[in-house]
Amino acid sequence: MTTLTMHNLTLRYPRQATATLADLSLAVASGELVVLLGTSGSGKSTLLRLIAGLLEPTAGDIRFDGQSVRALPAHRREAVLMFQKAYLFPFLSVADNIRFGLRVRGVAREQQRIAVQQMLALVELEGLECRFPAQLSGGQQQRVALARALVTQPRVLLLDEPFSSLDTSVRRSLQAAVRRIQRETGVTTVLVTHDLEEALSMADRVALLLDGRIAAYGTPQQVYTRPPTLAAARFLGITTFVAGTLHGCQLTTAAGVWVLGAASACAPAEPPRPAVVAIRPEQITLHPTRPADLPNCVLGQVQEQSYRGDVIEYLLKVAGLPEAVRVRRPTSDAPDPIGPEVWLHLPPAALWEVRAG
Amino acid sequence: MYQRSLLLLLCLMLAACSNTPAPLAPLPAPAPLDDWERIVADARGQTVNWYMWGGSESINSYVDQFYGTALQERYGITLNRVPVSDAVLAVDQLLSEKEAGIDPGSIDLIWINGENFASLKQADMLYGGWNQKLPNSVLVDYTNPALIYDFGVPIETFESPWSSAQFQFIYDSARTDPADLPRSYAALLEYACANQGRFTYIAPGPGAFQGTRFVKGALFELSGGAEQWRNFDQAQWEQWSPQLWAYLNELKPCLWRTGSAYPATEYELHGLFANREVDYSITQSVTGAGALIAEGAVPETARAFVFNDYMIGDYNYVAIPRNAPNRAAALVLANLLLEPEFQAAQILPENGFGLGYGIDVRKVTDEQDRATLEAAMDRLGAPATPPAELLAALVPDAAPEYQSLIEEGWRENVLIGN
Amino acid sequence: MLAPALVIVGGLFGASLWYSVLKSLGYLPFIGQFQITLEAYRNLLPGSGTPASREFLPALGFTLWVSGAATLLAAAGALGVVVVGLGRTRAPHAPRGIVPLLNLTLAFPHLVWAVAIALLLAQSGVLARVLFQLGLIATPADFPVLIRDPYGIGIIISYTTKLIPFLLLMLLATLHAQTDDYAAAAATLGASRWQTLRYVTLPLVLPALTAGMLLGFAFVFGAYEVPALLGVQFPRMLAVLALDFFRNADLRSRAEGMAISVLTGAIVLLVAAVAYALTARRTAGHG
Amino acid sequence: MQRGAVGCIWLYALASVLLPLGLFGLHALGPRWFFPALLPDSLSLEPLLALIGNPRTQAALGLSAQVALLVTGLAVLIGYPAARALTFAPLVGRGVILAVLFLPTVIPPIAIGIGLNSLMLQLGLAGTLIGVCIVHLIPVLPYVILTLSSMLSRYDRHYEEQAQVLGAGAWQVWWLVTLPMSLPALAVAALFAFLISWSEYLFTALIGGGRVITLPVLLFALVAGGNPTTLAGVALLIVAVPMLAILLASRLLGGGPQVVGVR
Repeated sequence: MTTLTMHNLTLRYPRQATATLADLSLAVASGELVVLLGTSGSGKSTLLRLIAGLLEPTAGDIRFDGQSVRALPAHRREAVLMFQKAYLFPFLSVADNIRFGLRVRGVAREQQRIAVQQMLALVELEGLECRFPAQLSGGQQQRVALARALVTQPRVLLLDEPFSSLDTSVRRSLQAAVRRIQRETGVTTVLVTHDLEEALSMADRVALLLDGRIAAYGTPQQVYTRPPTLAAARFLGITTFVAGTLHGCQLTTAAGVWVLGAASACAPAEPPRPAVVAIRPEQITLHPTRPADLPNCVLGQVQEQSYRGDVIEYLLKVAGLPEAVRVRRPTSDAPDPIGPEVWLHLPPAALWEVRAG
Repeated sequence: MYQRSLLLLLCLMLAACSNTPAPLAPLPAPAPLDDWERIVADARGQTVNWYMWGGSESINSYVDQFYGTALQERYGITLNRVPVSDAVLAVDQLLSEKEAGIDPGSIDLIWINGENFASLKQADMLYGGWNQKLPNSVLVDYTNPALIYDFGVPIETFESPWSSAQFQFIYDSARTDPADLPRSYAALLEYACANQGRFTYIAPGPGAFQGTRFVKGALFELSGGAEQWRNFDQAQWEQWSPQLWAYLNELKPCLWRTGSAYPATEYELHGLFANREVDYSITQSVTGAGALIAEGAVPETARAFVFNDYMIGDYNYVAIPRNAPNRAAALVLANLLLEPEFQAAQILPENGFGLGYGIDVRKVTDEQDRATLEAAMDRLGAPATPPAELLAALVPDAAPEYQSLIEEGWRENVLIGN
Repeated sequence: MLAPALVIVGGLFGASLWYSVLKSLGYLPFIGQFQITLEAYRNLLPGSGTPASREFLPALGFTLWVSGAATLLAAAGALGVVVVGLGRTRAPHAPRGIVPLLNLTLAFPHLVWAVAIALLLAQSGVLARVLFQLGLIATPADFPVLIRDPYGIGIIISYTTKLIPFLLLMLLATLHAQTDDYAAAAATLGASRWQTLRYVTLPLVLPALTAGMLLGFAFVFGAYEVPALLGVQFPRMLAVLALDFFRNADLRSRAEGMAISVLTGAIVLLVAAVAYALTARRTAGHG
Repeated sequence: MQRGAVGCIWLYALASVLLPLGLFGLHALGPRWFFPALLPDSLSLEPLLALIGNPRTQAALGLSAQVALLVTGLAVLIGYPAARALTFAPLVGRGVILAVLFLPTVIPPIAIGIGLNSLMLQLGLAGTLIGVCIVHLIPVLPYVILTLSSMLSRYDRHYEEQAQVLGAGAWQVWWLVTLPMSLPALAVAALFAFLISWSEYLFTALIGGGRVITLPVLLFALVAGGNPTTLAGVALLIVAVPMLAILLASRLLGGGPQVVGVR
């Protein structure tokens, strides 16, 4: 069981204006599965390569259990990286692929054999040990790669978008298998993905990586419901941002005065200041008439509506707001039919302030 | 690493331009030429590298079988016959060795012809003073002018004879009646033009002396004699050469492929002859067509014939380079070539060599040897030209200066011209 | 890591080339000639009256003709095979088994191949014998002159037939490496079979074809053995001429021989540079 | 129509292999076969057996094999690191290096052969087996390096990183991953090297100084002598070995087209 910490990691290539990773710090608890979520080019894979020792940081430190591993070369770090493709050695059988890590460590043959059998059982591929990689399906290949990675009992397991090249159904089952195996083995794991759903469903904690920085870090629920910055919020599918002047719990906007959150969460002592608040589209409710006793109600004109199976999505024009407001309602709870005008209610508890950047 | 490789590269370039010879261990002092027994003793255990034209499989196996075996058994010498496509390759090798200052070199003995002999003499690459010191040199007639000039170049003490040859034609007795054979260049012209495309000769040029010799014969006949060509005379050449070109150009349209192409080697002409593209071939062999029949190169009905005059005869020789690594063994081999038993063997068609004697049979004192040599002559049989006819037509070669005049003149005036 | 390869190829090659150039400039130490002069090159110019001047230009023309004709014919042949034989298949891949067979032709060294061509096509060769038995010809002279002919037909046949499998393999390798199905893409965009060929397949194989043609041209241009075997005494190809002068009994003509071979190399380099410039411009457009 | 065209290619390919073999076979087995006879009067194995039994032929065969195998080994040993550097290492002057390596494929051998001979003499390598091998590397290496680097450029280095993170040290990565992954490329390159070296005449003749008599040198000497029986026999010998090598290689490597040098 290993804790993994990164301290002010920076990676900057010569002749490159911005750093690929800038002053990044992150702590992964022992046995935890942390998902690194981000767009392509955000530096996720680079971070994994740094942890694995395939890249050298420009500055900063990486520690396993508080001990720096910077001086250790990749093959001595005991941090196994699994790539998007399985990279099974095509000239080795499944069993030989799995025991590769033991072989290079000089583990006794009999132990290798036992370990291979255990791993095959773990990834549910018993009986395939004599096959060659070319004879396996994509999902099977990834399972073998996983077995090969785990057989050495690494201190840290690093997964670089291991499911992205698979079909949806195979991906689902493999995601479940990885989650199960990770729990069983308790190996500290960092998984990289750009798929929000995958991140939320698999992670103990999610780290949102944007432009080489951690934009949010917390449980899936924390990150999903309360992304702290504008950019993080945008990445998580939030499109409704309202700018205004915040004084205490009151936000004065061009669309009226809105109340934020529980009164205790506000700081009435502070002087008024400009602020931006965000709201998730599914938290806005729609009403045919103005709800009498609810705060934060505005009138919107329906511009578009689209059916999405479990939800219906609306785009509503609200006077005083520059962008149309996106609203998602469960199909069961949607007004049907909807008139040209509808009242929107933004519950105060669903509004939170986001920082710029 | 790159810097080091660059440096090495530079060194290589410099080495290529410098003339400083690579330092090599000096050879032990060679035995004096008068002490034959010591030469034989020195030669034991040596390997003699004999560079020779390797185009004829029958000659190759004759050499290996006869000399190779005898050298090993009698003298403990290993024969390394090095076949080259053209003796000029050996000349190239020697020149490069001289340029690089390589001594000892790689060649011990060369079967050489006049052109290359002249080149090596020009480059001062030959070992001298040895030919008449060989024990068997008493069998050689060193007063015979045909022998002491190689293509007109004096052999001095640089070459020892191996065999003799004379220019001859070959015809197929199954196709041509001997009575119809042309017996002079004039008759040949008539024959050729009466039988369009049925005659050709080997293109004169370096390495194809048979072709040059064919043209020389025409020159002799046109000018009415071979004697006046023994010494070089520019005026005489300018007087007769236009007539020579005229004759050859008259012949040209009647030739195979109307003279636009010529066989490059003797064997190519044999092929044309055997496949009935032309009626006559050319050979230098004392066995006439005999050796070629034995080899399967021409039909069994092939026979040799000569014109009534101007059939150039000569000797061929071996020479030892100045930087020969195994000089003693080379001397032993050169001596072995003159042994009467091998001289007798070399003329027999079934043995595959088929060139004439390098020694003078009259100088052989041993009765039995002499009888063997004479018997061998008698065994040549039908494919050979009768010795009397050969002798009657025999003339020696012209002065060496004419060689390149003829070759270049032929290219200019006959091959390319008009 | 490159050092040993560069020393061998660059070093040995460069030093030898340097040596050849020196000799062509009349630096002939074995006959005591150390002066550098351009005489050998001047002797090649027409009008200087030397044997070399009579033969150099015809040889140059003949060499260009033979190497150009052999290269173009081989390219046309290989392309024709790809177009006609494989053009209709959706992805122009070679039928199974043909590639190993074509590979086998590469086991024949050029000299051996030329010997086979001569045995087959000489006026008394096997083909002529077949025609004779069929009563189509009466004597070898009735058979067309294909070997040792003044137009270099024999040499061209030998090189063309030898180059076709080589170029074909290059083209097939290129098409094989094409994982994206451009031909199918073009077809869905409405291109006819011939349009697909013209606008898709041809441009795809063109770089490989150009490279192969250049290699072939350079090889034929500097070849010695085959022209020596299948050619006539005049005109001769440059390499044969060079070696002939080099091997002349008069050691002084070696400089001319070296000059001819240096020029042969220079011309090939020039052609290679032009071909490279042309293809570089073409591929530059594709990024 | 298409079936017919493919048939034509088949016929052409078959003819280009079988026709020369047949011609050589008939000539080698049938001496005294002259125009206008359609076939030799008699076929006998005797001339061919005599040729094969001839110690000179055997020596040439052995020497050819020795040279070609040595050259193959050297070419792969020298060419592989060079190709890897060309493919993966960030190089200054890559274009120049490529041009230098490309030169021997276009510059006619005649232009350098003579100078090479003098050079090798000065280095004391002329006329030696190793000298001939080194000189063979000049035409061989460019093909080996260009082949290897074109095949290596399709090689995914993630495999090496994968092995690294699984705990393999530099040597283990090389031995357990890089080498087996490169084997097909190495086999193709080795085949090219073998074929080119096996067929090489001019350089062998010039550098071997007549002391290193390989089969092509033997054949060229025979061409001037023109006896078709021996000529055809030697030609058969020259062709047989590379044919076996090619068959073996294509069996090992399977399908895809491979291109061998123009030589």
